[in-house]
Amino acid sequence: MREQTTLEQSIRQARDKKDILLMTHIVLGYPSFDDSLRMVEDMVNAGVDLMELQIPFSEPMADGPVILRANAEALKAGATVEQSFKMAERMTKEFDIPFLFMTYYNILFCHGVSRFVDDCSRIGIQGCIVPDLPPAEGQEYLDAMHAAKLSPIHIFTPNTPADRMRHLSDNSSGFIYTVARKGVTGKDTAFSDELSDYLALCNSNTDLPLAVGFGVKSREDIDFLRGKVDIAVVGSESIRVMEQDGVGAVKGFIETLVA
Amino acid sequence: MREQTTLEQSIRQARDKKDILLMTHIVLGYPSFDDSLRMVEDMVNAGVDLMELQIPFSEPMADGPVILRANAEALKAGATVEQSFKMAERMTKEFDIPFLFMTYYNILFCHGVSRFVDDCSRIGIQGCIVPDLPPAEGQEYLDAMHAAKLSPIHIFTPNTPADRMRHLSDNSSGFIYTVARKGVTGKDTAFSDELSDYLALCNSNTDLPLAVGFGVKSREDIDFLRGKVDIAVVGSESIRVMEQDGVGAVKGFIETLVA
Amino acid sequence: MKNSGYYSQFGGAFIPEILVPTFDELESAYLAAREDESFWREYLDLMSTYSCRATPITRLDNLSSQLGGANIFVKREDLNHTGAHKANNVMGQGLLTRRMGKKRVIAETGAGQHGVATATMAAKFGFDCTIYMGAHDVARQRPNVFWMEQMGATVVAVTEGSQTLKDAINEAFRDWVSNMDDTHYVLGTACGPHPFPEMVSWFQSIIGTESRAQMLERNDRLPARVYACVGGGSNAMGIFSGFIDDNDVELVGVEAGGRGRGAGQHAARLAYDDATIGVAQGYKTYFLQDRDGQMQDTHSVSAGLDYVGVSPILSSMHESGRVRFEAASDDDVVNAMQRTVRHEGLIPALESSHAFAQAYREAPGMSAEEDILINMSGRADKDIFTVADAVDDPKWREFIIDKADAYKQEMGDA
Amino acid sequence: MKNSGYYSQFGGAFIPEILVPTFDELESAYLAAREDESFWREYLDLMSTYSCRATPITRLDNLSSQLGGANIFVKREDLNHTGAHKANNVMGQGLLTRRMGKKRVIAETGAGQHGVATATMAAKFGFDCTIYMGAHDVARQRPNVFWMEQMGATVVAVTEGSQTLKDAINEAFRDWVSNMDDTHYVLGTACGPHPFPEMVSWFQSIIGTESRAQMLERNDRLPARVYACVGGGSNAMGIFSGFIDDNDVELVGVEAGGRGRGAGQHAARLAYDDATIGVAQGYKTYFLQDRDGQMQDTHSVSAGLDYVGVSPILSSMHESGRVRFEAASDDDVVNAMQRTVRHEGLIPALESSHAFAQAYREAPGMSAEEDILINMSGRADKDIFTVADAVDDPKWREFIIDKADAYKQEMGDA
Ligand SMILES: Cc1ncc(COP(=O)(O)O)c(C=O)c1O
Ligand SMILES: Cc1ncc(COP(=O)(O)O)c(C=O)c1O
Repeated sequence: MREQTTLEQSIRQARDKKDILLMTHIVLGYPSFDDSLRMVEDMVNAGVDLMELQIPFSEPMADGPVILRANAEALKAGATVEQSFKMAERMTKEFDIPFLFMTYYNILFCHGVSRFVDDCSRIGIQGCIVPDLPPAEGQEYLDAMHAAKLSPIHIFTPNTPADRMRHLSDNSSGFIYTVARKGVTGKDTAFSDELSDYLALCNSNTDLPLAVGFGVKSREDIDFLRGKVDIAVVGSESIRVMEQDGVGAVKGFIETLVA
Repeated sequence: MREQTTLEQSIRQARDKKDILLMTHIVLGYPSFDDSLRMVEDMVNAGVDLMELQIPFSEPMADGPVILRANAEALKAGATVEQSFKMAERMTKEFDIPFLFMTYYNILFCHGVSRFVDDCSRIGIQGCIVPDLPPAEGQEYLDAMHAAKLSPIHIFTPNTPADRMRHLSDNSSGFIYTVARKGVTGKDTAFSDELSDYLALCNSNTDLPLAVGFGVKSREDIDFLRGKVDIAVVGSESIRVMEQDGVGAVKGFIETLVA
Repeated sequence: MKNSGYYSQFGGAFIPEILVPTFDELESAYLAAREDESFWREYLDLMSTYSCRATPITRLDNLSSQLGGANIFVKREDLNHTGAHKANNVMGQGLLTRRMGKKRVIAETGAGQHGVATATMAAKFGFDCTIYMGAHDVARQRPNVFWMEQMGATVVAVTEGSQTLKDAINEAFRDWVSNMDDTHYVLGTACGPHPFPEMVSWFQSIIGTESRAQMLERNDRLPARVYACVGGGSNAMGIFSGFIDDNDVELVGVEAGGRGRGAGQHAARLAYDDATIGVAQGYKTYFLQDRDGQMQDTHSVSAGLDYVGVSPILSSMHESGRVRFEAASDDDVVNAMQRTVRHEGLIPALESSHAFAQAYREAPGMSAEEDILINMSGRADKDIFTVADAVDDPKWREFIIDKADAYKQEMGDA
Repeated sequence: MKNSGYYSQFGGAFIPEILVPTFDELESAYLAAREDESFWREYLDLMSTYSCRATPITRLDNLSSQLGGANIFVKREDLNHTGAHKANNVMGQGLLTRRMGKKRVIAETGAGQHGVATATMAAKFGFDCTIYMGAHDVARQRPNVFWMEQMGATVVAVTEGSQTLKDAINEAFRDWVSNMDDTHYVLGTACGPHPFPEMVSWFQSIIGTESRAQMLERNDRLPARVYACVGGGSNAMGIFSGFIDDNDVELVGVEAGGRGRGAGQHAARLAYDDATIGVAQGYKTYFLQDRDGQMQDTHSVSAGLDYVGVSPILSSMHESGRVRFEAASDDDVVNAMQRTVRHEGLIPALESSHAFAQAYREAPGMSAEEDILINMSGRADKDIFTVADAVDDPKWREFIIDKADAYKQEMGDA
């Protein structure tokens, strides 16, 4: 049996109290670091259980238009990796929920992979999602994460065969992130029987908690997922709300989800 | 010995009285048939000895810019071959000097070569210059002209070898037209020793009278030619004078040449 | 000057006296080159190293099955260096020019294709080069003018007459009568005074020789019909010459049907009966002329077919019935081009598209046991201004307008 | 998904999880095709009937003697159908797409050359086709967009990021992750995740195989140096592959030196030392990036070399010293292009002109007993807007302004 990471433990503990957890996502430095902080504060206050902090990258290949633009704007405003670490450190100190980094491999590679993991560890980040780093390319990263007892989180997709799900699960800790459909972030997903079957398949191929993302954006979506997964991930939608109605509107939006 | 045509006879008779004759050139129908008539009248009154009437053609390959444009303008104004014949007929009746047609072969060809020659004969035209019809291509034309006792006039050029000069002369009547230099009508010619040598060569290869054209435009040019040829041809220059100073100015210009 | 170069009643050399020795010299040089086997070897070597001869034959898989009937093959002259069959002719005349010891070449051009080819040849051979082009065509075909100038050629815009191809030919002759000593006139098609029709056809016969061998090798039989567009007639003469003795091969020349019959609406000298026999530009053939013999305006969507005369050799083959002549309308031609682009990924020049249009009309009525061969005389990608206008692309207009605004702004700023 | 496709430390497949099975399928299909001799035969047949392979080698007679030193030869990839070496790659991937049973292709394009090639292939094979192109490039390269659309392709203007090539690649991947079941992504150069670098190089190796045989046949010896421009690296990999085992043949890759050293001024990843190793667009190589790993803006007069990364195979050959890398500046490149046009009648693409510029710099220092070979990856006649701006032709501007006025008037009249 694998050893449970702090992240997995926190998730399991939280699940004891709630039948589904909510993870939200922001792009650090978009539209500014101050706004990032304000949004996280509001989200936590609104009842979010986990936070995914994206360190902006110039080539976010797996992201759809909303997050893509957020990455570009953050960089244009001058966001650096160093600032992202500083802000994340402040957030982990101020708010008592697990924080994860999401970013692309080049950010780790240029920072130095083991230095990146050490820095995560030092500032209280509990896990990382690196969507362009399959386990086959990421041995150094996996080794460093395991050594630091942090959680490397991998992704299941509707295209992933069962044996590969098990391979990904074997290389993951904390939880498994499943994407509800093909495509990039921020597009609509059909919440259907087919999705239920797929989530059951995911569950049967990992003993880790399951998060589901890509297209979750309403209370109904979350209700649909209740009992099928451990964590619902709201990504692009909160950025969309913020862009449309301002930073202050995010809190209200999250409250409608967890109410 | 060849039989002298009427044209040759008139030239020889006129030469008995003058040491050089003047031939001028107009494009029929340019700028209008009325103007053509007025110009011929003025030229004859000013003392011109022979007239070259150009029937306009759309592709005057051997003509330079001035005559080229005159051809195009005459056609644009609606000039037809029939009108050209009518106007030429009136001129030969009114003025007692020899008239020649100058035009391109397609005008003859489309009119019917023998009909063309018959019409020339009927209206009192004494000879023709067809610059794109070498003797080798023009047997029908030559036969018809000789039969009608009209003069087919060919051209000697600075490129023409002596044996070809004799060949051209054998196929000509009336006179030989020599061009003073390479190129098209209307450009400057150098009146030089070289030209004198060339004219001597021309004379030695024909027993017909010699006309020289291409670039003759002043009293000095004509003085230079006196004694070397029988006829000086003023072509583009009178059109140029007309274009610059109006139809009325042509008479004065010709008078400066023959004074 | 011999009375030669006649094809039944057509052809001849109706030239100003001053050019007679020049034509004699050219004819001798041409005949000597034909006698000299090493000349053709050198020509083949040049064409296979500087251009990409033998050009391939492509089967139109999609359109053959969409149309049903005959199997459609295409001879790919578009793959020649400079993008058209014109290269075959200019390179041959380039070798001949060098043989005659001349140092300067001149040429007429309509669409600009022959001008670009000649300028290219001049750059390669180190000749001075002047290209005559109707002012209308200069305005329409700036890209070609740009490349000619980059090649070092002087491009003269001819403002006489209709300011198109025939006027450019007249102007080239006017240059030649002044500069024949050091200059060769590289006539661009199988027209003009003897020996041009025969000589240009000889250089273009490389198309037909290759094609016949390629079709036999590929299909073990000759094509039932061969299609070529006909402007002056050089690409047609080139491909037809390979099959002229194969009486079972029907040869089809396709002229510019423009907007239909009637003076000024088209440039079909042989397919329609608006043309009559005449003599102009130095040779006798069918011309689109009025009763007096004045040349008429012509019209075609493709500048390269927009010409009043036609090869005297083709006129004689029209008379003998060896070649069938058809005309394709502007609309059919643009459709045929778009269809070929869309379904085969080939971009035939608007000129060549005339041959495609006729072939597409006839193929469905033929049997699957028959092959047809279309001569793709050139590619259209250089004629984008013409093609974009022909297909009336609004995005292209927008692009040009924006580009113009950017230029104006730059110039204002400078 | 195996951990394969590494060339020393470069390469790999850094791809989103959802594409893993697609890459597995692609790699299997590619490996099976390599095993299957009939595949390459079919490829050669296609390339020799649809394009004009073998493309010839031309000797630059005039420039070899003007420059003195080495004899200069040019491999004529410009004569390919669609005008560049890109055809070799797309036709190969087209055959592979058909083998995999897919019905749709997508591609990125910078200059538009690869987009036109892919759209052409799609028209020929009957595939649906979507081309991603940075919005900046769409605006600059309207002629190519026009032809892609005529071929039936949908051209998507990418408004993200720097709106150029790398952003088009990102967008193409975003399409692929949604449509991998019926869609193949025809990557245009020897970059991207495994197996693309190797597979594209394999298709392009046709250049090198032909070149080696042709040079030997022609000169009885191998060239002393081989020059190729390097954008992503596909034409370079193509020609170099023929000589890789000939240790006496020096291989020279020429990158875009732009306006000189310094961030944002050029696109030289290996010749200058402004680039560092990183991972983006699915593979590990030298990138022009900042210390955080964010990609930087690049600059080149030629859109096709204006790219942040470079083939991982070339990075490894840089490391091993097998290939020497140089950079040519915008100015030198435009000069080399003009010189080649003027004195040889060849119109190298601005991309290819980088290789010419470096060769012209080195040839005079070499011996007359040595030959050099330049890969002319494409022709520039389609890039007239870019070239006319690069040489700053006032007559071109005038033409565009007049044309725009005419369009405006027509639109006003309508
Ligand atoms: C591509 C192409 N095809 C055909 C022609 C017509 O000429 P010809 O009839 O001499 O082949 C031209 C003339 O410019 C041309 O450019
Ligand atoms: C003509 C030409 N050469 C070279 C390149 C650069 O690509 P690569 O380095 O893959 O050959 C391009 C890219 O568009 C191109 O169009």
